[in-house]
Amino acid sequence: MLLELLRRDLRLHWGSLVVPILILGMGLGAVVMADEGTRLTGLILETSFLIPMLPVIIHQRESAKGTLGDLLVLPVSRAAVVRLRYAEVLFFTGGLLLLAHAAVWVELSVAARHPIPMSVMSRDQFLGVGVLLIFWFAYPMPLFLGWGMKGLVVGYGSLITLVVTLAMTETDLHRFIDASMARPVAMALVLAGLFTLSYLLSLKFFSRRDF
Amino acid sequence: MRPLIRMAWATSRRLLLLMSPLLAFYLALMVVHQVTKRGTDIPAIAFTCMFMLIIVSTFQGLTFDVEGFMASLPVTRAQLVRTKYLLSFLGLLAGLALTLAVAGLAHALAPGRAAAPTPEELRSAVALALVDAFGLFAFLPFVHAFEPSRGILAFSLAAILALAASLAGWGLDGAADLFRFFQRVLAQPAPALGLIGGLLAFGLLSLSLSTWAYARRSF
Amino acid sequence: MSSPLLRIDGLAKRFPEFELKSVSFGLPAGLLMGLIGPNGAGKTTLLKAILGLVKPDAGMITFQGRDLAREGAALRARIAYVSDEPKFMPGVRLRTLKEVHASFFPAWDEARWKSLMADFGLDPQNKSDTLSLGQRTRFALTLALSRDAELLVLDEPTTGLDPAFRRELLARLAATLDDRRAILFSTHITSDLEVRADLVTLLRDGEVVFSHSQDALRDSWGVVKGGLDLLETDGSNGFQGLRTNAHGFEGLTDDVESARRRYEGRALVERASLEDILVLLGRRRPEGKPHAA
Amino acid sequence: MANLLELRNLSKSHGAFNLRDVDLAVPAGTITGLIGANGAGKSTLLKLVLGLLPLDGGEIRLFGEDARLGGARLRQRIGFVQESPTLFPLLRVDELGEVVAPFYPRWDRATYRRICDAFELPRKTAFARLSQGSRMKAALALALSHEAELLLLDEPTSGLDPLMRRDLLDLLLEVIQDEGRAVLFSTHITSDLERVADHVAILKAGRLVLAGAKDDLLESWALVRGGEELLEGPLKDRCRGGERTELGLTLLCEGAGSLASLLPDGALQERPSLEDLVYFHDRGKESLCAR
Repeated sequence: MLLELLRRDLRLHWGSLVVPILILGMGLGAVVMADEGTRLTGLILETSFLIPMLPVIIHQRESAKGTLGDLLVLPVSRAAVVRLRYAEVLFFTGGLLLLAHAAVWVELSVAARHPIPMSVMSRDQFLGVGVLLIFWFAYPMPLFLGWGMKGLVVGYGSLITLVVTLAMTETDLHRFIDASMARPVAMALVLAGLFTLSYLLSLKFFSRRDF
Repeated sequence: MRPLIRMAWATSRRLLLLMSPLLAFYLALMVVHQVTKRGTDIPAIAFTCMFMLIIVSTFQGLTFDVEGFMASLPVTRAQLVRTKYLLSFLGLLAGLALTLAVAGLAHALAPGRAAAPTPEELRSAVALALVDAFGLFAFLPFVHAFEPSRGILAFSLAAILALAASLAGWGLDGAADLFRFFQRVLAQPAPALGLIGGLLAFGLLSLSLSTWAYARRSF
Repeated sequence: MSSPLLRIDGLAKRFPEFELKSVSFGLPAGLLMGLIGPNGAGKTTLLKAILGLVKPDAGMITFQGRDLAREGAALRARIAYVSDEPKFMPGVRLRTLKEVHASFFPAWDEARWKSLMADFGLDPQNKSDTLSLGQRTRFALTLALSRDAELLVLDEPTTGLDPAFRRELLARLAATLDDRRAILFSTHITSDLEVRADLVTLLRDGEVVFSHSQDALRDSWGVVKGGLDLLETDGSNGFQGLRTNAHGFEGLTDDVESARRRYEGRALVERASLEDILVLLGRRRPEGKPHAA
Repeated sequence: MANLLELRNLSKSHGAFNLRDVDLAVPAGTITGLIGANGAGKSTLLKLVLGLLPLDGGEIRLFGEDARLGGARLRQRIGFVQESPTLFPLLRVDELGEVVAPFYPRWDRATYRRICDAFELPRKTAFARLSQGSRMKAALALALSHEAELLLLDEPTSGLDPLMRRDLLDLLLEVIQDEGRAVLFSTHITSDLERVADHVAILKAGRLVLAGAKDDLLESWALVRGGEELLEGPLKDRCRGGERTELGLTLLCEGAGSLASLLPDGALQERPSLEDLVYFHDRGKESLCAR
């Protein structure tokens, strides 16, 4: 069932994925302008913000165009739709991180006029992507699936106020980040746990909603 | 035209509200970027933030197909196109102002860490705005000739082709160098005026092209 | 008569704007039931509850004896639904929309779909956003009729369709009925139902006013038309609904025989059409006084 | 009585929907009904008058002026409702009035509020959350609140229940009490037209097949029911369409007044309803009437 739903999304929504990828392209241009050292990090930063939002964009487009009813009238359960969104975020993030890597590698090779060894993502960057995935997808998604656009605005809105307050008060996160980086396995488990919790909440909220 | 501006504001007010979390996030990120980095160059995110503002001000028609209703109002097609150009231009100016304000804010918040905006930095911000203007004037005719979603597809194809062409070393190589080229030109007053004049001419050409195409559109 | 194919017991749902209060009726296999009622009476909510789009506060819906709340996904493989405003993803070809839809239904009948598309004058290559309301409804019907669904739930399918096509559609729908299938058909154009509906359910203000066979309706409901003076002398308590204008009054009664005897020679008493019943019953249950527009 | 709208051999090809030299006049103080099959070109015709579609051929005279020249200014005197209106989904019903008001010099806020209340519209609800019927009512309220002289309504009664339809039709009758105004509306519900329309125009595949005062039209056509013998007699060349069912033949014939003499015995003649006229005209013409 998941496969048919995934194929349905790709066939109906490939058009709406072009705009975010266009913005990613623009971001890519911006990162290329940044100086040498921060290229890969900059790109991961950019990718990890935009890509987890793709399932949100698809779901939002489905409800904005009023076709969510068509999806829910098919012989699929509400749980199947939630599974689809969570599977999509992993599919998109994994897929596009690889794409981002390839893009940077091509850019560097073209700039250096000779092929250079591919720089593989370090463990910290992997966990960084995991944290961003949790904050930028797993946290707002249950609110979005449960309350639609209002939930989305609350979800991302609260996230942004958190970031701005952290920046304003110049709280030093490095101590916390270094501590968690020291125990990567525990960190990965915590992230996986949060991701699953988010899935269960989405299931509960989405199942009782009226369309 | 005034009723059209009021209508645009009344309808996009709620859309701006919906987009505001995303914009606020990018602004916050710019501040963080400014405060934590010693670097002097304008953070790359500003580029995206300006682009986002332009999308909001022009794309009212994309999310909800209101173009048919707008065309049925007692206004000419030319007025509708002029309003969109004005809104996009305002979006551009707002983006530029926001970028400079954030640079100033970062400096005010942490004077030790973020330097005050130097003239060189101001010139980069203006250069960035001009790159946006160039992209905007190239983009708007597409959105007027075709209906919005198809227009974006056409533009993204054209943009990717242009980027590929420039990457392959024909003339300018890449948007990045367009930015550096504008930065260099803005350094001296005479070429700067020439550049701005050229861009204005390109804008007028884009406006008349859009008006011509929009008059032929069926709703 | 075996247990009905679709049974609704005490269905209740409260919304801020209006409420569906304990709706119950049954739809046996082999029959077409018309669902009528004023705007905002809850027809769409009721149909959406059958499809699991709306979660009822109370009550139970069973299809072929199985509880829809628990086995909704499996049962939806055998229920086809056309909404009152069929919407499709814009900029997509009809052929692609069909393929995406058909992949969820093993019993999909491709030949039947092609012939329906031809009969309904639709070109699979067309893009979805070039369709008018009438054409979108027709396309939604081709999807619903091309898999062997045992229950058709149609929410105002004839709104955007022209009279000729409506006649053909109803004839085609009636032809699909057999001892395993039934059709639930909500509409505002009551003339469509007069010819084809076996059963009629009237929903008003979230409650079922009646759910009878069309013949039973024909024998009991009537309209009394007379001068305003008659209204003064006889009063209007005998009427279920009343509408007055400059020339006189139209009173609705659910006991046409006694009305004929009572107004013999003083007023015109006729059979009530479904439209008369709807218009004269008015929108909300009158608190005591019949609702006079 | 001046014509508020005149179409002179209008033609347009717009994808699947096209119109071929349509002539139509809408006199002031009247209601004209436009009926026809899906895709017959009804919406295309209304959109052409409004300037939403560029014209291929022919001429449109609005209030005596050429529509192509004064388009925007003339639209101030027109009220238009689309088939399924989208307007601004995020705006509330009362906000819609505020946003549209500056475009129309004769906009009247009290009228807008009165019509919204008469239609029982929740003023604080966003347009997107209204049902299809209520969305149509909101669009109608907008079109009726700036004293438009010409109302162009594309299937305004679709999605409305019989009670609300009758209220709307009464409202349209009220509009044309003022001699200077007129209504042109397309619909699929012919019983509505029989109730209010003075003139009727029937479109089929882009051509204006029948047009004229409704009562004259219904009087001049006749439905003749009988057996196969109907086709042998002189009736054949007066027939414009018909249908063969298991019950026998039904033919739509012109010149109802002088038909009685041509009827074979046992045949029945009756006055057609509008729906019959639309349904039978040109139906099975080749096989039955063999003109």
